[in-house]
Amino acid sequence: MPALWLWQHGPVTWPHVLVMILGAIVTLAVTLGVVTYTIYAERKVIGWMQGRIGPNRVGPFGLLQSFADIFKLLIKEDIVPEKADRSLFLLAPIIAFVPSFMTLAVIPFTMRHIFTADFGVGLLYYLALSAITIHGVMLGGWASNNKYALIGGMRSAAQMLSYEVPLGMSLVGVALMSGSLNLNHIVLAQSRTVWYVVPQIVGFCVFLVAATAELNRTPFDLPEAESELVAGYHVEYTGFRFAFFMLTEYVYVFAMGCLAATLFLGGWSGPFLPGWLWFAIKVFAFIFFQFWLRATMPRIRVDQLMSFSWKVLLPIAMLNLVGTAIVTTLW
Amino acid sequence: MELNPRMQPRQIEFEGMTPEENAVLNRAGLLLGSLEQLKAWARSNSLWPMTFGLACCAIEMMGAGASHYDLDRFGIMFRASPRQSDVMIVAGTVTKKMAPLLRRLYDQMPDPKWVVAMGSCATAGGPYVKSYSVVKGVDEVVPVDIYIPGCPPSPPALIYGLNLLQKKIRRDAGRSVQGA
Amino acid sequence: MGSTWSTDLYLFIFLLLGLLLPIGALWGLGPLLRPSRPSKAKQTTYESGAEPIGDAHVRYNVRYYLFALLFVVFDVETVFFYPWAVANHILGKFGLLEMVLFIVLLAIGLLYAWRKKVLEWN
Amino acid sequence: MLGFLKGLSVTMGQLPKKKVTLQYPEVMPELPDRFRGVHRFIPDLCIVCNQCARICPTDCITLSGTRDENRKMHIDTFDINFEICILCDLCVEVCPTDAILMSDTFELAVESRDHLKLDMQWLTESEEEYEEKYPDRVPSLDAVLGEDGAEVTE
Amino acid sequence: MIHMPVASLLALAAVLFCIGLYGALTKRNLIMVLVSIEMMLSAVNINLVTFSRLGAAPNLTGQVFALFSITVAAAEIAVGFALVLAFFRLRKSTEVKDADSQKK
Amino acid sequence: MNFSAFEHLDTLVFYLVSLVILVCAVMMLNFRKVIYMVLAMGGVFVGCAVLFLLLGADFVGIAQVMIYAGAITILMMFAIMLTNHEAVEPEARWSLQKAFSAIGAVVLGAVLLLVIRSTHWVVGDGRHINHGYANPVAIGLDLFREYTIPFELVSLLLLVSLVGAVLIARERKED
Amino acid sequence: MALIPNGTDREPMRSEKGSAAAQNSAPAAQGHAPMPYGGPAVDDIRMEEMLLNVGPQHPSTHGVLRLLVRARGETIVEADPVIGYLHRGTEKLAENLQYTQIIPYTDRLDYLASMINNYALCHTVETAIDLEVPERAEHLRVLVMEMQRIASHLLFIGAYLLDLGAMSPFLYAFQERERIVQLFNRICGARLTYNYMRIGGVKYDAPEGWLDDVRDFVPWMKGKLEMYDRLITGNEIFLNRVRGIGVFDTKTALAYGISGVNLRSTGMRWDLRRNRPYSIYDRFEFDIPVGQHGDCFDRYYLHLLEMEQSLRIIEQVLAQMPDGPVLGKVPKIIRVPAGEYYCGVEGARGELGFYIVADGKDKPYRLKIRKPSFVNLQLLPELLRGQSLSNLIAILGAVDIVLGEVDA
Ligand code: SF4
Ligand code: SF4
Ligand code: SF4
Repeated sequence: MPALWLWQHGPVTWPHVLVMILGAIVTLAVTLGVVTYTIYAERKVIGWMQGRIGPNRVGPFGLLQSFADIFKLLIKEDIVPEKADRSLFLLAPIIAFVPSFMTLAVIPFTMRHIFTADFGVGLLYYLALSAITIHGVMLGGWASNNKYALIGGMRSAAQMLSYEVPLGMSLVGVALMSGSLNLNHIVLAQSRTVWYVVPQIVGFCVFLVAATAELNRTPFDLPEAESELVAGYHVEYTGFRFAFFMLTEYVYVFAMGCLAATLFLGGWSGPFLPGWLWFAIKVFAFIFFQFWLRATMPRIRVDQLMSFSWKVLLPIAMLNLVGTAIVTTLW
Repeated sequence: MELNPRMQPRQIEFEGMTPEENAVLNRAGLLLGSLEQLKAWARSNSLWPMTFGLACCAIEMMGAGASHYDLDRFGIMFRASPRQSDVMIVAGTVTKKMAPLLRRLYDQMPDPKWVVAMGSCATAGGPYVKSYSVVKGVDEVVPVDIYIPGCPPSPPALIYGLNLLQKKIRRDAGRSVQGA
Repeated sequence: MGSTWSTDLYLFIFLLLGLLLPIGALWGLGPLLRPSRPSKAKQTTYESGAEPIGDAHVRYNVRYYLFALLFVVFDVETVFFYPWAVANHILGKFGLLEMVLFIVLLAIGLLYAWRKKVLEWN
Repeated sequence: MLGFLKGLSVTMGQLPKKKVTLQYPEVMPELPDRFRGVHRFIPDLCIVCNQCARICPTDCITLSGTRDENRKMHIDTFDINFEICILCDLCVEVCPTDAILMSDTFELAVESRDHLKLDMQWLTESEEEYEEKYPDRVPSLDAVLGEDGAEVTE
Repeated sequence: MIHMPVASLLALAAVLFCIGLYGALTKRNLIMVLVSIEMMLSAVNINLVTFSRLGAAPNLTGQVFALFSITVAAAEIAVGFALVLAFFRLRKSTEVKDADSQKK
Repeated sequence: MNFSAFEHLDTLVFYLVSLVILVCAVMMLNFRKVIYMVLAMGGVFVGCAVLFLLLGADFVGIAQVMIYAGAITILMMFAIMLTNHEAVEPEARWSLQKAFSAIGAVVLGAVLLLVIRSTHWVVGDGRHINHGYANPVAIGLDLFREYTIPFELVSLLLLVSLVGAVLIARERKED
Repeated sequence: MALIPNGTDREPMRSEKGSAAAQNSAPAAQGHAPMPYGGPAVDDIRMEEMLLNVGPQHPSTHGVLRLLVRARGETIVEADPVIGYLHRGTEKLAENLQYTQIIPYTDRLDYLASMINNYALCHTVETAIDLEVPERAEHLRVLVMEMQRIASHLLFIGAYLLDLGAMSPFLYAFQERERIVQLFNRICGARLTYNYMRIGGVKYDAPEGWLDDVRDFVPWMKGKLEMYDRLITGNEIFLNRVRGIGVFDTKTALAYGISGVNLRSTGMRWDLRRNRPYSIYDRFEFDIPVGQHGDCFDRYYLHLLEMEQSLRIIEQVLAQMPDGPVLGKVPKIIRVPAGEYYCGVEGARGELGFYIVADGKDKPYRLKIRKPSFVNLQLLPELLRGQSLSNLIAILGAVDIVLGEVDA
């Protein structure tokens, strides 16, 4: 019988199921922790870039700040506007959140995959689930029956689906090189050769841009653009429902970071340090890059945003695809 | 009138109970007390004001949020939507035209919510106390928790006021359990 | 081999957990902790403090639909890319040829949309 | 592209720089001498000339005094309605004896408006505190003229 | 080995198909008619995949066909909705009953 | 330690998922707001995808989610928002047409079920349909070796539908 | 524009009544007559119109401006600024105030450029009563006014970039501004509402070491301007958002009475400091940068350039700062002889003028303020018509209004 942490390859037995449940719970806990401290780190890092110090009162160095925020949101009153479509309004954050968490099931955090489903089409799995989140966002905006929210939701949806296409295409190069859609195999393939960021640099750049847009982060944070739409699709959401939208956003930041690390930066592979540490470093590098952009960039206008995806990013991704295909096939 | 949202005082001495029962209930009260304290801790440390500048005072409010005074240190960060904010800093002159809108915005904030009147305009009409179009103090429209005089109050004065509000939140939580 | 049943189970556990968290927090724990004082005024629709005029549910720009349309088409094509990409090292040149043809058709579609100003917002 | 990189370099360059944030509640900010906080009032100097009340644009000063046997005026009540005081400094400017001055106290937030009606007792107490804080700024009782050439003649 | 009763799978597909059919015939809203047709196609897909795995001669053909079917459905829905929009533009309605009337 | 129950747990899951699918489908018939129907439809699609996954058709399952649950449902929502947001089905009222449709559907369903019941289904062993490759690889091989022409036709179809849909839905000049 | 403040005739609301009043009447919505519907009937799929309120509580209307936007899809058919949410009746109040007492009220008009407001009033009264202002006072005035201009322009750039979605420039701008504010704080004891100038001079002389600190400030600020240039000007996203947006030409601008940077961005070299020199501006060398396209980018960039020029002026003032008193011989009670007086100065946002109708008393009979923001705002509906909703903020921000001044 294979060891318990290798449940992926054996038949399903009770102990294995327990390990799985444990794995899922640990993943959830880790995710929540990461999200909490991503928010904290974001406030700190951006604060530093702006010459201030960021939260430092709540707990040592303000480390408990995000906990206070989350707990406060939990105990905040929950308002459903009268004109809103009640059931959809209540459902939307859940529709948005669940897929975001589910994407983490296939991410190979470490070499030993206790926390990873050995899923044959893991790469597509991410794309498929993130499309479901769009529903949550759109429904949230629609159900609020608020003009800002509706415009925000529609824009958000249009933006996310526009950038999903180049995102998907930029990953085809990785699939081409590795010959697999299984994220574990992709990491293994990279650890044997080179990180795909080197041969797939163009794809990586497209991925980076599309990922930023997909995450609705600056400079593509238009759907929740404060300056036009107040707070975008979640303008009517209060308390913990709003927190779930936030959570979704940051879980996706984390998941996208994981994806970037897995597909382009060699996942857990790297010399000297243990696998999970390498992974954490790579993910943090991605997240830091997002902070950095946020501290620097103004926002793209909506029309430019859309045409950028279709007129610039998509052709580049297609060319990269053809180029990679030709190179890998003929050599 | 909807008063400032505060926890209803909880009775601790229960009449007609045996001392043992009372002790049990009191223990529950203690537990509730620490829960209230925890809630107050979270609320006071995560006061999100609504972005709501009315006039000159708003500049100093922004100044307080900017690098030199950095309200973010206290976990105070501005939210654009009233739905996601806890405290309304009325920074500036409230005119009669603005008052109903201000009230609506206040209404749209979720409980528990607080109001800080920043500057003499919001407190009592300030320099425009004799004007025909200015509300003489925002407390005619919404219940105010903290008044910060000054025209405009400097950022440290605002921070002092906000700290006072934090203290008030915590103190009220403590009081609500003692059955004041 | 493709994935096994254990993978599906694992994903399923994630689904359950993912549902449990919001449901537990929003309907389980939340009501115990948070105040609820609904009032008519509180439940009005927010619009910068002013009274909203008219319904938010107006009909929207057809442009959104066109982008969704493009998305559907390109999404389908992306789906076809993947089996080819992973099988490419076995398929060899013939597969490449097929795919190039495919991409060319795709590009024509894109160009058409471009020409027809579908990609323009205004 | 170049524009992006330039911008990114600016923000990154700020990251390790010294932060400008003042640690206000722990460390008091440095306030200039002329800072206008709440008023100081030195009753002994006041000659009840009523000029401050008259110049005040918001009419927030009310005062009353009595004449003693030496025909000297003595202040009895001196109230500043600090709710509506706009700290314009005009009252200080016109006071011929510098009986009314500005302190650097700005921590004045209160929970009730009533606390902002400052009477003489409040002002005196705050003046005492102030004098303790800045012994060198205690006015000598024979100072008569405004310092800044703002010619105040009766 | 997968333990799924073939008959149940097929029955599910059949029921789904019938529901879709009923919907397509009775729904008043053009959008819903299209959606119902999609449901029928889904039912077909279930059959295809079932036979691919559990048929007498299992092979991938069923899956490939399901893929094609999904694609065709996508194409259909894209054009279908475009027609609905055009129709709506003309008649200000998405109701089936307005489709046959000649009034402009 | 192999609990035999586990060998058949997938059967259980299958019934569960089927239940979800059917409930969603019936709800779709019952809802009156179009947007709810679309959402119920999304549930059906996702349920089908889970079935596919259970059947070992990973790639088709994911494609189902991506295209149906992702793209097409969104398209439907956009279509609703572009036409009549509050589109509702009228109150359920029996009409002749409805009755006939219902009878027709029920009869068809009964016949189909009978046929399914009376047929003896030979269950093949589908464990090796992937020929030892991963499922997507196997599909890729099959698709590009056996079905070259249909594949290209599909891309042509997509192109045509894109052009057609754009042509139909695009704004007119005069606007 | 709807000028009349709604609800002025109502009783002040007590909180008990407040919520009822807020619910029962929609004063703003009712009081404002609906815009006349023009154009084609609402009959197409894309043509459905929507009335959207942007403001008064909105993160980027720069205060309590309310824009009632009629949008078709995402295209603005018509945008109507509804003002008066900050109408405080300054002009009326001034009729009951002595001239000196009005000065603090001018602080609160354009609260980003209080010093210049102070000056404009004092200058008008001084002109009216023919008062000599000591040299040192004039120099100090110009010094603080130019510093104020820099502070105001800084805030414009910060706020504008914040509107466009970039956070950091806003916080950087506040850092720079804080230094100026601290200097002001030292010279007059207040951070925002200075009340520094007096009729006939200024209130305080510069404290010890202050001038040297200003001297240090100049090169430091130059470095910062360079930083802004690097951080913002080249950014492609920024350029794409502001180039060719919100364009108008000189003719339109003049027709609407636009002044200040908005006018100069169309290429007209018009600056009161140069064209109708007041104070001692004719003694300094400085350029008047003008734009070429009249778009938002020009307006942004002109703000940067003007700051540079202001620094130049400051340097010159510092070099020639004379000694002497800072307050001239002023009568105890200032009475303006009967008549009408107007003086305009180049404010941070355009021509700021005070128009006084005096009847020989110590209080004006009527005071009218020419508020550049108010005038500039007139152009907004014109600029917004036919634009997409996403350009709204970019255009509004570049017009650079301050609501305290618009509503007064
Ligand atoms: S209190 Fe003074 S600074 Fe504040 S808004 Fe009123 S007038 Fe302006
Ligand atoms: S500072 Fe101004 S407002 Fe305050 S009391 Fe003195 S004169 Fe009146
Ligand atoms: S002006 Fe000075 S002396 Fe005269 S009443 Fe006022 S405080 Fe007293």
